[in-house]
Amino acid sequence: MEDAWIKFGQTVICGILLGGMYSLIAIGMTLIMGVMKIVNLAHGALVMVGMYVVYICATNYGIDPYIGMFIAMPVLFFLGCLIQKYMINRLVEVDSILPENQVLLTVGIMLVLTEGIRLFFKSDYRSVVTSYSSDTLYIGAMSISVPLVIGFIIAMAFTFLLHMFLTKSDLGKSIRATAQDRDAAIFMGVNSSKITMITFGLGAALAAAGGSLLLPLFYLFPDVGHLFTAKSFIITILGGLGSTWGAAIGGLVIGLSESLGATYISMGYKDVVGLVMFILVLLFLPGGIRSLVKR
Amino acid sequence: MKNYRKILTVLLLLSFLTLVTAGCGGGGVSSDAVKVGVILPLTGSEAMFGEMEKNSFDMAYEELKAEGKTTIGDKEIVLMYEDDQGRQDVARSATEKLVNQDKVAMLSGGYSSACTNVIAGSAQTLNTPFLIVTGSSDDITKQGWDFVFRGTAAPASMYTGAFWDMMEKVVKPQSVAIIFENTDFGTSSSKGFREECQKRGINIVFDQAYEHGAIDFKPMLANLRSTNPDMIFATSYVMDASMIVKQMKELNFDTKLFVGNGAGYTMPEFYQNAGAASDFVASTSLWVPNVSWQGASEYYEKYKQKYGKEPDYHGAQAYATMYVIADALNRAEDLSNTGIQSALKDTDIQTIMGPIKFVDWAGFTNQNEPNTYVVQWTDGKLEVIWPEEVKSADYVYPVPKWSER
Amino acid sequence: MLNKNTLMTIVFALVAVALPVIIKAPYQQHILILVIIWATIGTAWNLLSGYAGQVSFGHAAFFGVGAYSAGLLTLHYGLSPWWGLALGPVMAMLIALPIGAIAFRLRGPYFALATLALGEIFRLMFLNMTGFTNGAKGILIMPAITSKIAYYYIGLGILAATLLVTYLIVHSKIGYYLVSIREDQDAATSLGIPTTFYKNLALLPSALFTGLAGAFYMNYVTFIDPDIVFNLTDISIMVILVVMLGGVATTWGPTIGAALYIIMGELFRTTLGSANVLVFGVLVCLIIMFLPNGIAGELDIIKRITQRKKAGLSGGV
Amino acid sequence: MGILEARGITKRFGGLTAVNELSFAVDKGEIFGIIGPNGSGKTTVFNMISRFFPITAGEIYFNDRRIDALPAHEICKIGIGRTFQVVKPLRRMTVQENVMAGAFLRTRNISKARRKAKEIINFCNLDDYRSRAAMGLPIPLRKRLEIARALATEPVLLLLDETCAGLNPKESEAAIDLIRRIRDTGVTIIIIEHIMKVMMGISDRILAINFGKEIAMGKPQEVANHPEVIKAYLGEAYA
Repeated sequence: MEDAWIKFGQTVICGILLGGMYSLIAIGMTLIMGVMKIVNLAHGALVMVGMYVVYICATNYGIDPYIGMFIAMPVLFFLGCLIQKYMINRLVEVDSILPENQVLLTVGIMLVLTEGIRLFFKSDYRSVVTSYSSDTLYIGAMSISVPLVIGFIIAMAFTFLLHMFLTKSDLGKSIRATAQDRDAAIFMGVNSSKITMITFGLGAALAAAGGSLLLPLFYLFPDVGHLFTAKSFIITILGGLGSTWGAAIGGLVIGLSESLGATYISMGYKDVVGLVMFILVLLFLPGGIRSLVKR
Repeated sequence: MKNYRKILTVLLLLSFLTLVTAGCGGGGVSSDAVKVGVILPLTGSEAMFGEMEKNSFDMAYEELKAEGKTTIGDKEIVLMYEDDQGRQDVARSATEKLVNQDKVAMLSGGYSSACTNVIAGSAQTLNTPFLIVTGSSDDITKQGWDFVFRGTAAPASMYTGAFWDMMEKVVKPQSVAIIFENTDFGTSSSKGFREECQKRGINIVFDQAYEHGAIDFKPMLANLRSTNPDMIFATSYVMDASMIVKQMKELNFDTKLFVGNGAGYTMPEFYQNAGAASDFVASTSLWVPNVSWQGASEYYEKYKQKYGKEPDYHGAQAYATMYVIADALNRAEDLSNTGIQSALKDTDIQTIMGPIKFVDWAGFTNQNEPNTYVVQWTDGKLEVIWPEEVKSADYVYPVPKWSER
Repeated sequence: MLNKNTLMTIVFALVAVALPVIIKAPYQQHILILVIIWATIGTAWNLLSGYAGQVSFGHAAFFGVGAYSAGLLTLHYGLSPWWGLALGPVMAMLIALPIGAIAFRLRGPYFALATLALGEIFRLMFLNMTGFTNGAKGILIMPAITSKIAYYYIGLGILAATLLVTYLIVHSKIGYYLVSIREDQDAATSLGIPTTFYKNLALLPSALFTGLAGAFYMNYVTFIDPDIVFNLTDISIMVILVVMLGGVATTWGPTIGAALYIIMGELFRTTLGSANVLVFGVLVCLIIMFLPNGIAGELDIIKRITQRKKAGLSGGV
Repeated sequence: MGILEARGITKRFGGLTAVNELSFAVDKGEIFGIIGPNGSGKTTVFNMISRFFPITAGEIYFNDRRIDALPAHEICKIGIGRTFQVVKPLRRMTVQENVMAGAFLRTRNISKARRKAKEIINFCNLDDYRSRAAMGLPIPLRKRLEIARALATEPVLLLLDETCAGLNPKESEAAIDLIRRIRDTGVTIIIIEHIMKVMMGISDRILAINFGKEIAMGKPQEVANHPEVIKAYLGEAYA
């Protein structure tokens, strides 16, 4: 009996902490999807590029990953702006039968980023080992990884800051207005191409932050992004498009359900649990968690 | 905008036409070469292994060249690499191209089981000898394909040969837990282990697959811990392997012995990433740098020096395979497909992977009987602990608890 | 009544039939067979996504189920995998029903995401149901036919059937209804079009022919595992690229796209070394930015601009 | 007996009541106008009749048959056609194909549908634009196309949503002429219009609503002079 509780506790703690990290990556996506209404399959690749920036900082210049994060974020912000301005934004002028062609463009971008990185770094697995990488806290018989806790706290802090930015600052308000009704926002004098550019940059920077927080305890290779793209989608839809807190909670829910699924069903079916939840939410709760709160 | 489009359309159409016509031409083949096609994943997620195997092929080739073994009569052996991108339809295309267009004398390579399966099947139907480097799915050499040879790679279920000997004499577990990644290698090798356990009446208390690339194995490990096994048998690729042992350490999860099944648990990256958590982790293995076969440690040192990276058994497989190829081609009575086939069949050579002979046994065709080892990490060094006659260090069993280290 | 279109079709057909006689090298024939397989999947996808506008990111599910139908018959019952050509399409249609029931409740990007998730669910199921599917070990068969020409003509027959059925559907009332649904679902409803019914009418043949291509693929390539035939990037997304490259909502677009995609991919792979996928990615970006409706689609527009003639049917019908 | 009868129909979106217990009956062959200020629930009434969303309460009868539980596409089949306030052309199809898409409701034969489309295009004076893609048409023509497409489904009752909005007086005139000619073929018409002047000219009867409730009903002159209507349109000061 005792054992069963420890097992349960361990599962829940792991799920929540990991969910926090997922949230941060997903918030970047929810921002992009919410404002631009585009499905960004390159999101994971942006996470990956961010991780490589931190990796270079750590191995070549000995910069701690948590500090490297503040280098990776502006770099990715810039990269995101460029992608939005010179590639995705172009599609507005293009007359395509299927609006989903933008999804394909993000696939192309993903290929270019992934293979570009592979050209420089090969497919080798790389990791940043820090002195605190395997530090562990114990609550009874349950263990908690220290970098995971730090990551969780930073992720939540970012979520809070972003929320404040979106609700309090003028720029943030313009972003939210664009997300709600693009035409109306343009009508009211919002420079929509500038807003979308900043949004994409911001989304990319947050993706980089999420990746950086994982680096001390995870590893990295050019295809690592795939792991995050699918998760971010699920979380974004679960939380409700464009909702910061929705994504935060959605991340926790996915983290938890994966953990519980791994413990009580099978680790092989872990991802199925997430996907099934995704479809259920799409069908029965189209507004995501946000729509539950705002009834 | 419109102009761009028009130009691009015309360009694409033109390039398409040239491609078609160029494709129909067929390449000019110089006749004074013995071509050996080598199909490896040079791009995609498996490229790191493909790269290592390519380097090792090249290294062995240079050595052989210095000894004059790459010239047969007045013909030079030429290695022709093809990239399979880790995708089996591409592997099929590569095979077709090498055999039908480049007219290679024989094929080698094959990293993932999926690609190796396809290359082997095509090689057999095209009557071209194929010497496998890594692909380890049992099925490949169980089809009765007489043009397919597997020397340096063991069938996945046979990696555990030496380990079962050690199990019987030392470990004698009452209960075991099996975890494995749900890939071909993971599934086949754990299936072999499971059946062997059942045959010997060992209780399997936990048996689960996982999707590779997970960040958090703790839920599974916590679950596993509650079944309290004497021993854990794990099949994982390198990064999953280090994540698993690191998280076991974080969980303070003690077990008498943790045995990895080759692959990830013997690679340099495993130690680099897992650090101290790698201590006392044992693994089955086909090869280690300090194994007693002649040339093994020289290969290791030379590779490290030349490419600035440590090779693992994949590299050794490629290196040894090149020697087998050169040996067979030199002995072949004629360089036709059947000539090379029978030369390969008569192979009896010492390599850095041990002796290689292609024999038919236990349902396998042209399959070398692998030499397997049990190795154990101590302070970042991989020591051979079994079989006893080739050991480089004594085994540690049961391993110390995390709290006592 | 021999108009330009029928003439073109006859020329195409004659060339296709004569190709293996002209191109004798088995490697080139192999490439042609791959082109045929991709052209079939592309044409099938085009019906649902190009004409009816329901962009599926989960066609790998139909492809994989078709391939596994053939493989499992051999694995469990020792039947010839050629029976898969009969079973595969049926199974693909069977799974299309629940997939349609779920995904057609959603529109636009949500539909795309739902199909993506459903495709992934199938991959994970086939990966984990090891007892039934052999899991990641995959299924390996011994081919009964070794002649490339036989495969070529069987494949060509499948492609011709796919093209014909698609053509007939598109040029009937159903075709007008499908394009109407793509252009504006509300307007379509207001015209009395039962949209879900017609979407299913596009999905079922689409699944059928994708499943057929899958079963044929199993017979030809002789080895499958879940990560290959249910692959999101290598199957589901690639088919979209093939069609977008060749021409969305055009009869010949998917075939042109498949030919370009396979031949370019092969050429890049053999000449560009490790940068081949990178170059391919750059090309994808360029095509979508400058040729968003594919070669065949843009040719149509270009023709209209240059000739200033009233072109007949627009946007696909 | 009216061709269409609404009994106490109500629509709520969350907490907002868009249409509140509205009842009216439309007679066969008349042009029935619905007026009201912006956001008064006019288009919602159309969406309720054409079943674009389920109604919250009430009943709708068409030729004495209850229709408020039919699926949306059935509504057209039983003879109720509609247009949209924000036009929804099938953008990449030509004018002819647009109309054919409507005509297919009554036939499966392509040449029959084409013939039918030609007739209607001619009736709507769109001949010059027959093979133009709908996406390239100017707004007045798109509005006319919308009507043509609905006519192709051979409706008994036609719901026209703001057909004259955004048109200049001359274009308006042409549209009104078209509506009259449609009525003359025996089609009953319900028309929503924001512009009073247009409605006064063509409607046989007018229903005025505000906040989803009836405020006046009757002959155009009666409604126009009704104090509630003046108040709703011009504000309190003029009441």
